[in-house]
Amino acid sequence: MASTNILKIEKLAFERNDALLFEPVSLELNPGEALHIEGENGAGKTTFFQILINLLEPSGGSIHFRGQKFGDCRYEYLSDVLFIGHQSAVKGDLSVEENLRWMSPADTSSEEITSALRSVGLEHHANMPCFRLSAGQQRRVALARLMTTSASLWYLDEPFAALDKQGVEFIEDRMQSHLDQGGAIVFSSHQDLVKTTTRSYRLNPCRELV
Amino acid sequence: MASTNILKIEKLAFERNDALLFEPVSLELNPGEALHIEGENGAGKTTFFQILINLLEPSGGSIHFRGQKFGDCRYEYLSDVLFIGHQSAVKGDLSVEENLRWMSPADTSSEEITSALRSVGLEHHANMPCFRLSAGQQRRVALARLMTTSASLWYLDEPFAALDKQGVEFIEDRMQSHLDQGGAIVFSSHQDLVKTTTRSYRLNPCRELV
Amino acid sequence: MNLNLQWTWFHRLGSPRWFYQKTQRWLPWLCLIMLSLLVVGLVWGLAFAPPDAKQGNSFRIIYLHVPASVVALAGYYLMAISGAVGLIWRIKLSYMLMRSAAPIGAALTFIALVTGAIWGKPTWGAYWVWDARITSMLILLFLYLGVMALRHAYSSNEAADKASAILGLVGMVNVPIIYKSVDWWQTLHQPATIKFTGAPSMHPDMFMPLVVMIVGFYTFYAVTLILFTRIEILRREYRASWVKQLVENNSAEK
Amino acid sequence: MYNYLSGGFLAYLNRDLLLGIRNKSDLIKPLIFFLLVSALVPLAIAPEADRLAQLAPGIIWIFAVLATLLSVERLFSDDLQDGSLEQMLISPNLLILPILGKITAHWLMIGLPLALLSPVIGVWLSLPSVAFVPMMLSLAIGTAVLSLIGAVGAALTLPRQGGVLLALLVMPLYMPVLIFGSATIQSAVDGLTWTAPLAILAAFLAIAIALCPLAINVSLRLAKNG
Amino acid sequence: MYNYLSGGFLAYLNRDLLLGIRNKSDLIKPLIFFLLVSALVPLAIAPEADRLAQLAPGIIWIFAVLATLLSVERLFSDDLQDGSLEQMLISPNLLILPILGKITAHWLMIGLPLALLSPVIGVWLSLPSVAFVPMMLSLAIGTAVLSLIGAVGAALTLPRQGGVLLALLVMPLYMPVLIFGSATIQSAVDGLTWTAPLAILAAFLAIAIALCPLAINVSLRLAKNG
Ligand code: HEM
Ligand SMILES: Nc1ncnc2c1ncn2[C@@H]1O[C@H](COP(=O)(O)OP(=O)(O)OP(=O)(O)O)[C@@H](O)[C@H]1O
Ligand SMILES: Nc1ncnc2c1ncn2[C@@H]1O[C@H](COP(=O)(O)OP(=O)(O)OP(=O)(O)O)[C@@H](O)[C@H]1O
Ligand SMILES: [Mg+2]
Ligand SMILES: [Mg+2]
Repeated sequence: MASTNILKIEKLAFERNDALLFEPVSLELNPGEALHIEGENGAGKTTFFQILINLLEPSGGSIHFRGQKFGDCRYEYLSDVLFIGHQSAVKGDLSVEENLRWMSPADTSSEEITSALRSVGLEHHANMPCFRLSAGQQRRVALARLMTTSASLWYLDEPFAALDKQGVEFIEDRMQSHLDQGGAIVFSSHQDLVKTTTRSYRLNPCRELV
Repeated sequence: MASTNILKIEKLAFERNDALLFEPVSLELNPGEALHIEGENGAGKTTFFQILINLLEPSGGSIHFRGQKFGDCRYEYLSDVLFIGHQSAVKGDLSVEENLRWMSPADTSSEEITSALRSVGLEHHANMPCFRLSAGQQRRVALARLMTTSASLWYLDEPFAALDKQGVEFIEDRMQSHLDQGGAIVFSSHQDLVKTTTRSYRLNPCRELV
Repeated sequence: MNLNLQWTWFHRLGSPRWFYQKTQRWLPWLCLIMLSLLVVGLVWGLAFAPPDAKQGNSFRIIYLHVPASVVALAGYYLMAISGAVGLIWRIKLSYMLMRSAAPIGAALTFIALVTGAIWGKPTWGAYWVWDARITSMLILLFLYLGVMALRHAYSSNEAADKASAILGLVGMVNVPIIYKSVDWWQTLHQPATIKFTGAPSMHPDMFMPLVVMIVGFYTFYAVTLILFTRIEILRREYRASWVKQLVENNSAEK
Repeated sequence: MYNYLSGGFLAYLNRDLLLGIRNKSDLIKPLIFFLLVSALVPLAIAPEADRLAQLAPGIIWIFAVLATLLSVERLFSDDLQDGSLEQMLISPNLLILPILGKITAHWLMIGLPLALLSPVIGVWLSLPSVAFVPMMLSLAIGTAVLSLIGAVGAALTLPRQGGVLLALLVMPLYMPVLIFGSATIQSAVDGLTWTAPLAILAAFLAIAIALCPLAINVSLRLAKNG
Repeated sequence: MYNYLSGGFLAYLNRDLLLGIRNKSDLIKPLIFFLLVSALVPLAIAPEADRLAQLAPGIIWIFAVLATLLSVERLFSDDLQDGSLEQMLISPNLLILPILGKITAHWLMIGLPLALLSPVIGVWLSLPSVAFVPMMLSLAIGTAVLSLIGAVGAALTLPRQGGVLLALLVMPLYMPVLIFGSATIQSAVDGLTWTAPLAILAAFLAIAIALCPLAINVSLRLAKNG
């Protein structure tokens, strides 16, 4: 039986320094859904993302992607995932355009790159090395990946940090259109969203001994 | 005649690549006032702060501190200024406590350090090296300086980035109490403040040739 | 909890406990064997073996030097292999063995170097010469120190174990290469001015105590390794019920 | 779906070369050191030609070892800091290809220029010119081995980017390369067959290419847990 | 109002030492590094005692130069990246004191350990023991000069400032230090008076302490405009 959900997480637990970092997480994510991971500073949101993208081993629980176990579909899963973290993988020494090209699928055409840069408002900075950019502009370079990606599952760790209001609005629009096309998003943010309707999940601290 | 304002900026201009970055800035800042510098990404807020703290030379205009010209009171001015920028000068290899001690005035007692850490919610992490902390916790280390400083003029470049709501609220409270004591603040933020009443100043882009 | 977790649970806790309890019984016997071998070997070697024709009594340091060198070398392989076992089969106990083996090996290598240097002064007139075997022993010391130092780069035990195991493995591929190349280097550059007295050419009266000492050092190695590993087990498994039980029993006895 | 980020060897080779060329100062520094320090040798040691010539093979190789060691340190640490290592690790493809791409870029920027430049130093140190070809060959092959081994060390020491820890881990493993590398030059100077030590270097290279990326693969995944 | 961040010499000395020496095992790291590197020499160059002894003064000094040069490079660049350089630059006090504090910390972690350790290397390289005291003294003084000059180079080459050329101009300043440093040891080996070259080193130190911090001050301020 094919399940309809993209992601199904069951009792996912992570242990650090002999204690569970957050209360075990169980949730499902369906196509067209955006999940807002909430939690105070240090609650474990970034850690949670790193477990999702298989950089950290969970201490217990399971993750299913489109009905398959995590370990059995590593290739399919990872090729369908886009992750943008706190550190946005933007290289200061490369130009804006080089950075975006490098982070986009190989078959992205120059026009697509240019139009992605235009939509994040960096068309005049295409050839500027990124270290010259302002904090928000650097973040925009990373977020321009949202225009060129073909992945259907997005993990965005605080995408709105450093963005101005108009930037936030634009990213929200882009997220909404991704959802409308049947994609799914898990994101964390300390700000509430204005436009996109999202379901939220709170990571609760859990100092229980294992 | 002694002027009452702390900071008086007149026609401050900054030129980059043969164009003015923002429309020349003229403003005054009085004790008890908080000035919110607004502007979209790349408007020049960070650049503006770097001019204020004398890291960049303005191309024109003047800055007066307590009625004296900028250049004539460098020592008094800089010893009365606290600046926290995008990069928060937190050393990942030092522990939370070491970082704060290092960034606080020399006569700060251990109790003050501890209580500053408690107030930003890091009392249990005092001995953890900062690179282990979450993004928001690292920011909190830098902001703990607000508890130990004795400067009366604060420059805060996006102090709320990466903070959770409770953190933002706490920093706002601290800013308010500083204002109540006659201090003054210049800060930039893409979020609107909830508690503190502020005056805002918008940096407008200016592509006019010099 | 699913089956998978129970299996790791078994691996995690089952075998260290088994090791801890088994070695509890072996230890006294091993200690006894070790002590008698070392005492016999030392007394025989230092007091009864005839003095060397050329070197007089200074040669007697051989009874420390050679066993330490031999065991230090063998210890590296033990360390690397137990690291590999841990990496492949995810057996915690073998990581613990690896971790305990590193400082013991480093100490023995250090003893070999120091005794060699001391011996070198009367025989060659210098504390240090760049002989092939000496050089490779020095490299071995650095390899051990590397494995020990790498631990401190990681905060989590698991990551540190895996990293050390990888380093040990890379080193294990390299140790034979290092030995061969250093040998080769020495013959290329320099005529063999210094010759170790080959073991077979030794008089049996000198040789037998040496054999006793070597076996004695091996048992010494086993004993210290077991002791270090037991401490390591307690340190890491302090959450396991059997360790808690043990601690309670011990404090009850007092 | 093929993702450029995850796309193997060439992508990473290109990017790292581009980065190296952009940040010119970082790229040339090891080379400048190399030249500068070899200029220092005659100053520090008696400058008689025959004495220098005796030392030349060893000195050139010591510099090659140091230059590689010092530059390999940042192979992964910059990527760790700015988040690109994360992106590399979540690539669906084999991790070995990007790793080899990065190492190749490193070699192209450090080892190869060193090999090409070495005749200059050879002349400075009065090395007989018969030894130039073996010197360049041994450096070209040997530095590739050094880059590979160094990358293992760099990956293992990622959580604590300690230059000295890296040196401690890697230097013992460098010694065979050093011995056979300088032996290649020395044999050529002495008129012996230098192909034998060179062949051994090539064998090292084969082993290193086969094993090092595997070790690096596992170690990089550990860095996040460090 | 006295601000710790702005508070001169001792504050920065302490912090940089703390950063360098997180725990005690970090203290022995520079020592291990030198041991490792000097172990390379006999491997690469003929291991006969008398030949090594001839080279020893020069080799030890080349290592001193290399070690200082390579470690001084990061003296300011880490601070630039994490924003602490900004904080240092906006200190109301004289910038020279923090700069001297940082350089002193660097010397305490590199130069001094090298000087203290050098007898071991001396034994390895069969240096006659009469030369040990002059060697240690010359290294202690000389490495301080090297740290100071190196810091100027480091400030000039701060990332993206493109000061490689300027740094190249600074490097030749190492040569006199190297020459007089190895001359001190060599004189002692040859039984000549070694106090004369040592005195010249001390004079260099005096000049460097006076001038280098000023040059660094200016170049650090330039870095921000880069
Ligand atoms: C620091 C200096 C020295 C080091 C690092 C060193 C190292 C070693 C090592 C590693 C072995 C074991 C070889 C094996 O497993 O077969 C060994 C054996 C031996 N060493 Fe040394 N050695 C040093 C100095 C000396 C000196 C000065 C002498 C006396 C002249 C000496 C005499 C021997 C003898 C007789 C053996 C046993 C020979 C054999 O089993 O083949 N060593 N040494
Ligand atoms: N390597 C580590 N070792 C030990 N503790 C760590 C490590 N990395 C993170 N932590 C701790 O784990 C907790 C969770 O960190 P995480 O980065 O996941 O938080 P977060 O929810 O993303 O916070 P933020 O909102 O500030 O981004 C923090 O308390 C942090 O101190
Ligand atoms: N060194 C530089 N050389 C050239 N241009 C630069 C340099 N530094 C910054 N800029 C440009 O100056 C502009 C202003 O940058 P600044 O960092 O002051 O913006 P900001 O208002 O702080 O933006 P943000 O909200 O993103 O932090 C940007 O367009 C940036 O690209
Ligand atoms: Mg986070
Ligand atoms: Mg800004």
